[in-house]
Amino acid sequence: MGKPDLSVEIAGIKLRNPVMTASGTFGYGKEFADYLDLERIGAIITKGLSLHPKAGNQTPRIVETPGGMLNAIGLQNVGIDAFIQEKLPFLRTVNTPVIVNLYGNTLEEYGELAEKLDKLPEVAGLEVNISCPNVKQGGIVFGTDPKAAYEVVSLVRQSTIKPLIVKLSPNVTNVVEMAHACVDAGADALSLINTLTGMAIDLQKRRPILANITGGLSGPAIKPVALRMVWQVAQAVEVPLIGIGGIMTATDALEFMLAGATAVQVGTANFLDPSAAQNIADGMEAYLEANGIADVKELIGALAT
Amino acid sequence: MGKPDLSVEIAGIKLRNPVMTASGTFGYGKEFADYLDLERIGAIITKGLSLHPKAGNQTPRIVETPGGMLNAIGLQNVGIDAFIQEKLPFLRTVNTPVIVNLYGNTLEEYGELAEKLDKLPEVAGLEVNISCPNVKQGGIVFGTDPKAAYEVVSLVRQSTIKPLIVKLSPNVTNVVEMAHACVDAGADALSLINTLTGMAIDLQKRRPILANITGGLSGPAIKPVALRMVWQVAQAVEVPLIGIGGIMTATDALEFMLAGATAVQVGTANFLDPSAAQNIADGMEAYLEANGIADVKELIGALAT
Amino acid sequence: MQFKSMIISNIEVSPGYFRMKMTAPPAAGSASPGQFIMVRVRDAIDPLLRRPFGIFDLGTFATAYTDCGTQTYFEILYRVVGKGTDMLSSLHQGDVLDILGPLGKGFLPGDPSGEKILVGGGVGLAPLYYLAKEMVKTSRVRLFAGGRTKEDILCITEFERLGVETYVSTDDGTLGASGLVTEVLEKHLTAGIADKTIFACGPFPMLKATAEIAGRHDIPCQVSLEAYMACGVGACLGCVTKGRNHSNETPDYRCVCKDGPVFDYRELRWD
Amino acid sequence: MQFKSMIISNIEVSPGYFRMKMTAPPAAGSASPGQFIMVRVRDAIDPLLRRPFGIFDLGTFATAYTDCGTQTYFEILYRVVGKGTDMLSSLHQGDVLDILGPLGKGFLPGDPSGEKILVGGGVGLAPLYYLAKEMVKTSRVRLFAGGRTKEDILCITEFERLGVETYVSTDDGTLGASGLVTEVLEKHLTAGIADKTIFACGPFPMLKATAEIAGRHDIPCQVSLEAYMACGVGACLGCVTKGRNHSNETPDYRCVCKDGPVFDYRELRWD
Ligand SMILES: Cc1cc2nc3c(=O)[nH]c(=O)nc-3n(C[C@H](O)[C@H](O)[C@H](O)COP(=O)(O)OP(=O)(O)OC[C@H]3O[C@@H](n4cnc5c(N)ncnc54)[C@H](O)[C@@H]3O)c2cc1C
Ligand SMILES: Cc1cc2nc3c(=O)[nH]c(=O)nc-3n(C[C@H](O)[C@H](O)[C@H](O)COP(=O)(O)OP(=O)(O)OC[C@H]3O[C@@H](n4cnc5c(N)ncnc54)[C@H](O)[C@@H]3O)c2cc1C
Ligand SMILES: Cc1cc2nc3c(=O)[nH]c(=O)nc-3n(C[C@H](O)[C@H](O)[C@H](O)COP(=O)(O)O)c2cc1C
Ligand SMILES: Cc1cc2nc3c(=O)[nH]c(=O)nc-3n(C[C@H](O)[C@H](O)[C@H](O)COP(=O)(O)O)c2cc1C
Ligand code: FES
Ligand code: FES
Repeated sequence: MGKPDLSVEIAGIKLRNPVMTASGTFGYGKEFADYLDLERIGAIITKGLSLHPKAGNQTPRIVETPGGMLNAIGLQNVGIDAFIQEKLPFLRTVNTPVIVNLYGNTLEEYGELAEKLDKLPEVAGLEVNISCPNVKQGGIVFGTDPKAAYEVVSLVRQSTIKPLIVKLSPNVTNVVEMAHACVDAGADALSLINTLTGMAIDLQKRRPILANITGGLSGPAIKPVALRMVWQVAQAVEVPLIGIGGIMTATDALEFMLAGATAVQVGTANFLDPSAAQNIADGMEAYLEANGIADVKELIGALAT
Repeated sequence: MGKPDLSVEIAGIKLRNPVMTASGTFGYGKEFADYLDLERIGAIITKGLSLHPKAGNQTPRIVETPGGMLNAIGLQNVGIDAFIQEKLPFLRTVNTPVIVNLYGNTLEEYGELAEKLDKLPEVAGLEVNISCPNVKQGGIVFGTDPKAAYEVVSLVRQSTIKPLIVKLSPNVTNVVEMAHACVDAGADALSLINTLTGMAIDLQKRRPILANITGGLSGPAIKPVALRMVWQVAQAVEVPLIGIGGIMTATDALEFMLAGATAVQVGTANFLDPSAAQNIADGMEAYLEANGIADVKELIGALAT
Repeated sequence: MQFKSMIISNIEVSPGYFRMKMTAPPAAGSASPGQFIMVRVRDAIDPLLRRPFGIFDLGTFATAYTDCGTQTYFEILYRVVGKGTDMLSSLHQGDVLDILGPLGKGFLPGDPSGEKILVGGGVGLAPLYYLAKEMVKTSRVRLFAGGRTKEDILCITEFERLGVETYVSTDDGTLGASGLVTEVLEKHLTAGIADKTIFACGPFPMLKATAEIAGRHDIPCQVSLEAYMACGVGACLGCVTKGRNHSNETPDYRCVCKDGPVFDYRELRWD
Repeated sequence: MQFKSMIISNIEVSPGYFRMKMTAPPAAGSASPGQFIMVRVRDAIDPLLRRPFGIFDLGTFATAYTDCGTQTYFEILYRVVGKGTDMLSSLHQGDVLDILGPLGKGFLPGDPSGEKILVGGGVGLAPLYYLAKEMVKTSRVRLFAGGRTKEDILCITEFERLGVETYVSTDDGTLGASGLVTEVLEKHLTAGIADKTIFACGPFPMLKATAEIAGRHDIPCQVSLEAYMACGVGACLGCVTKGRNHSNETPDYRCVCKDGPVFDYRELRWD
């Protein structure tokens, strides 16, 4: 047997292997260039970008929790223009698809941002983060209301012809309903999950540890919830899924594929091990070889229930 | 300073300290009698009881996950009559309040069960588990729909004059809305959280590990989510709260109290350490003493935000 | 009982198999063969749950340089299969573990005049050593030990030292007879004396085959089961197995941790 | 750089304070004083994140019984404050750790002719030893070491052996002068020569007081900050601190891990 085929395709984006890096955990790619070969991972997803630079939250912004961590970075980012000026030139030199994660504070901002990104040939696709509050609508989170999600995804869809991935929030009663809304609005693929909202407290100070009070829970702790949601959504929609949540090893990644994911994203694991994404891709290849599986695509949704 | 006062009151039930044992993790109390002093914990909450004996799910029913565990016991229990015959006599000999956790497969079953329990003097209160599917209504979970929750709690309220605690599911978009529905329907107190729905997969077998496919995630992994929900609900309702989720230490328990809980329940920790509940109560006392806090009630909701 | 136990030794006896000797309080000395313990591998949340292990041996030794007299110890024999056992294997003499046990119901030795037939598959041999040690005092004991390959055949010399007659078999024929342990068992069963009891521990298919043999020859047979466990004390209902009369309407679940791990095979459903 | 490092020794130098010596690849020898490493305490998810520590010392030694020539090593000096450091303190010679580093920007020694004033609070002393070791080669170095009580005063002899003039103070007066290290610093500052630079590491209030003194006396001053970190490489934005020009409209956040941990105090906002 030759080398197993690890390539997959998400919404027309061809990936050499299914391992992408999750938004916000891999900076703009360059930060990790010393630790792994950026041309041996499937895709790079940027930190979430907004129309204007965003200061983000006060510190502390992160805290370790059992088997996970909370973050309340507050979506700090350089803004789309600085991204194009300062970050994109480096990414252009890397032969790996770049997917831009984006968010808006209002519906309109999503549209404008998508239009700007649509013009950039270096951008292989868009990942829309809808787990953020709509500032104009009393702060209700786009990603927890099917109607709001439908609206924002529709607008982005009208603003770009690029492959459109929508990233789902797990903080919902019915993730399938949200998935349907996004697909109906024109999403080419769905990625899930974003972080679960959580909180940590300093007993001695009698204060929340995070300046923002609550934050997003990520890491191995959330893996069972993520796997369940990927599996549920895979039963319900036809578009390809990207599994995210607590992936630390090749085994974790392959479990997500069995549950129905076509690709995965590695987030918190990048902090524990900056070469995690590449190690996971290598580990997947080794697993396929050892088990005589010629093509990783055979595993997608292959869970027997 | 004398010994600190650890007593609290939940819906008229006086507890010597705020540490209860969570339903389903402490059997019917007797199983742990060799490992701790049942008269040094605040209250015992029974395994969830139904009108009729329930076989529960196939095995495997449990699996360890990072920092937590999934269970799909399927609410196996001896049924209310056998409980009264076989389990209650022992509990009667223990000078600690017994709270019966109950659930129904239909609305009516909740009502009947509450009526039966209402007549038992040994039962200090009821904890209603609404995180289970309504068999008659296509399996929609009572605890994820405010209307269904309102209905079931109202019915139980009409069926008993005992203190009524409603246990909330975390698998919802808006836990505050659920809390309001339950309080409006007559809940004297709320306990939260029940388990988060999750899944685990055996890569080699390409099968879910649990026979039931999905299960409930408990343990330290879920603590940040539980703390957040307790804090959110504490801002919104007036009734006392019981904090549950990943409590392993006295510090964890006190953090829940700062977030707004009047008492706590210890679940998965009982498996790691069968004397956990007593150790946590002792640890809380030691903390109060070391910090010169005369009364644990001072800490309830004392978080500065 | 819950106690802290200090590791006395932790030795690899065959590739991937370790024997760990630990201190125990005197009261633990009352454990009966077939009972098990649950080990908290680390005082951390990874791994979270305790790991169950049979009691391989139990005894006392005279302490040196102290006035304490004798010290109770026990041993486990374990195979490295995952995270918890891997971590266990890296522990050293002097490290301390938190132990729950002895737990569950062990083997019932029965009438000493009869012949005792032990059937062990792989690391399933573990609880049979302590059983053999007790039974050789009064009874004739034979051991059928099977494994996939020669590395899976453990501690045979120790059994022989007790005076146990041993029959070894491996699936691949690299040690002893070639074939399944239950095949060897059945072959040598006919040759034995009349009043026999079988005591079996190993993988489920082996236990099932053993139960079938016992049924066919009408020999009393006790089997020791494994199950995923959380509490170990009969509270979580995670470890259940179906009892003989089980149906969905009249559930008859038994807790492997509390009603077992040893069961009379006729008490269980084998489908 | 990411590498596996073997523990050479791990010794308690004062109650609750440990010094750990570890092997490193030759390339790690290029680390500059003030840079830090991130340690994966265990190959498990508890604790999850790496823990950051300054480089206390770095060098090479001749290996015995081998043909390898010299081996690069480094040391950290750490205080047991929580789970991760507690676990670190229980590790032994021969145990292996996964290390990321050297990371961040270290101290800029500047003109060797000037006087170098080191200010360390408690375990904040750690990165100053390696700095002193480099600077004594060319410059006059003085150390002001403060702590809450005498147990928090660490490794003074080691500094003195380098030829560093040391001033010790404790809040409770149990060792050296009584009072804050910054008070002692200011008292002895006037006595010094003209061309000075301050290098400070310790708790935030101490750094703030030091920055004020530096400002008042117009002395160049570099401070080493601490922050909760996840990635250590400038990617997660968890560790940021406010730069001089920060406002909500024109955010000027600096990553402690990448732009620091050492900053010119004038680059930062101190409110
Ligand atoms: C009553 C009883 C007695 C046992 N006696 C022995 C013995 O003497 N020697 C020995 O080597 N093994 C014995 N086992 C099996 C042993 O418990 C498992 O091999 C061990 O728990 C695996 O842990 P791990 O972390 O290495 O594996 P992992 O696969 O990482 O464990 C993950 C989870 O699955 C559980 N698990 C995995 N395999 C088993 C299994 N076979 N049975 C039960 N739970 C399992 C673990 O306890 C843990 O909760 C016994 C099991 C039971 C129930
Ligand atoms: C650049 C840098 C250099 C450091 N150098 C040293 C040193 O040389 N010697 C030393 O003893 N300490 C040093 N520290 C502090 C050290 O990192 C913490 O004491 C350590 O992380 C505590 O871990 P823990 O698990 O014991 O504590 P816990 O409180 O259990 O840790 C929980 C979480 O909080 C973080 N954390 C806790 N305290 C601190 C802190 N003070 N700074 C940053 N993160 C913290 C931990 O990293 C972890 O993520 C340094 C910190 C930084 C940022
Ligand atoms: C520090 C941090 C920052 C993040 N920032 C973003 C972001 O900007 N946009 C986004 O969609 N998700 C963001 N996420 C969520 C991750 O992309 C991912 O969905 C989540 O962490 C779960 O995956 P993990 O468990 O592998 O970390 C962030 C996560 C972390 C930990
Ligand atoms: C094995 C197991 C069985 C449980 N059974 C019940 C039950 O019957 N009724 C119920 O309301 N909650 C049940 N729970 C949920 C717990 O009471 C508790 O809400 C949950 O485990 C979270 O707390 P923890 O993280 O401390 O375990 C069960 C949990 C476990 C682990
Ligand atoms: S392991 Fe909990 S009931 Fe057996
Ligand atoms: S620790 Fe991640 S940016 Fe500094």
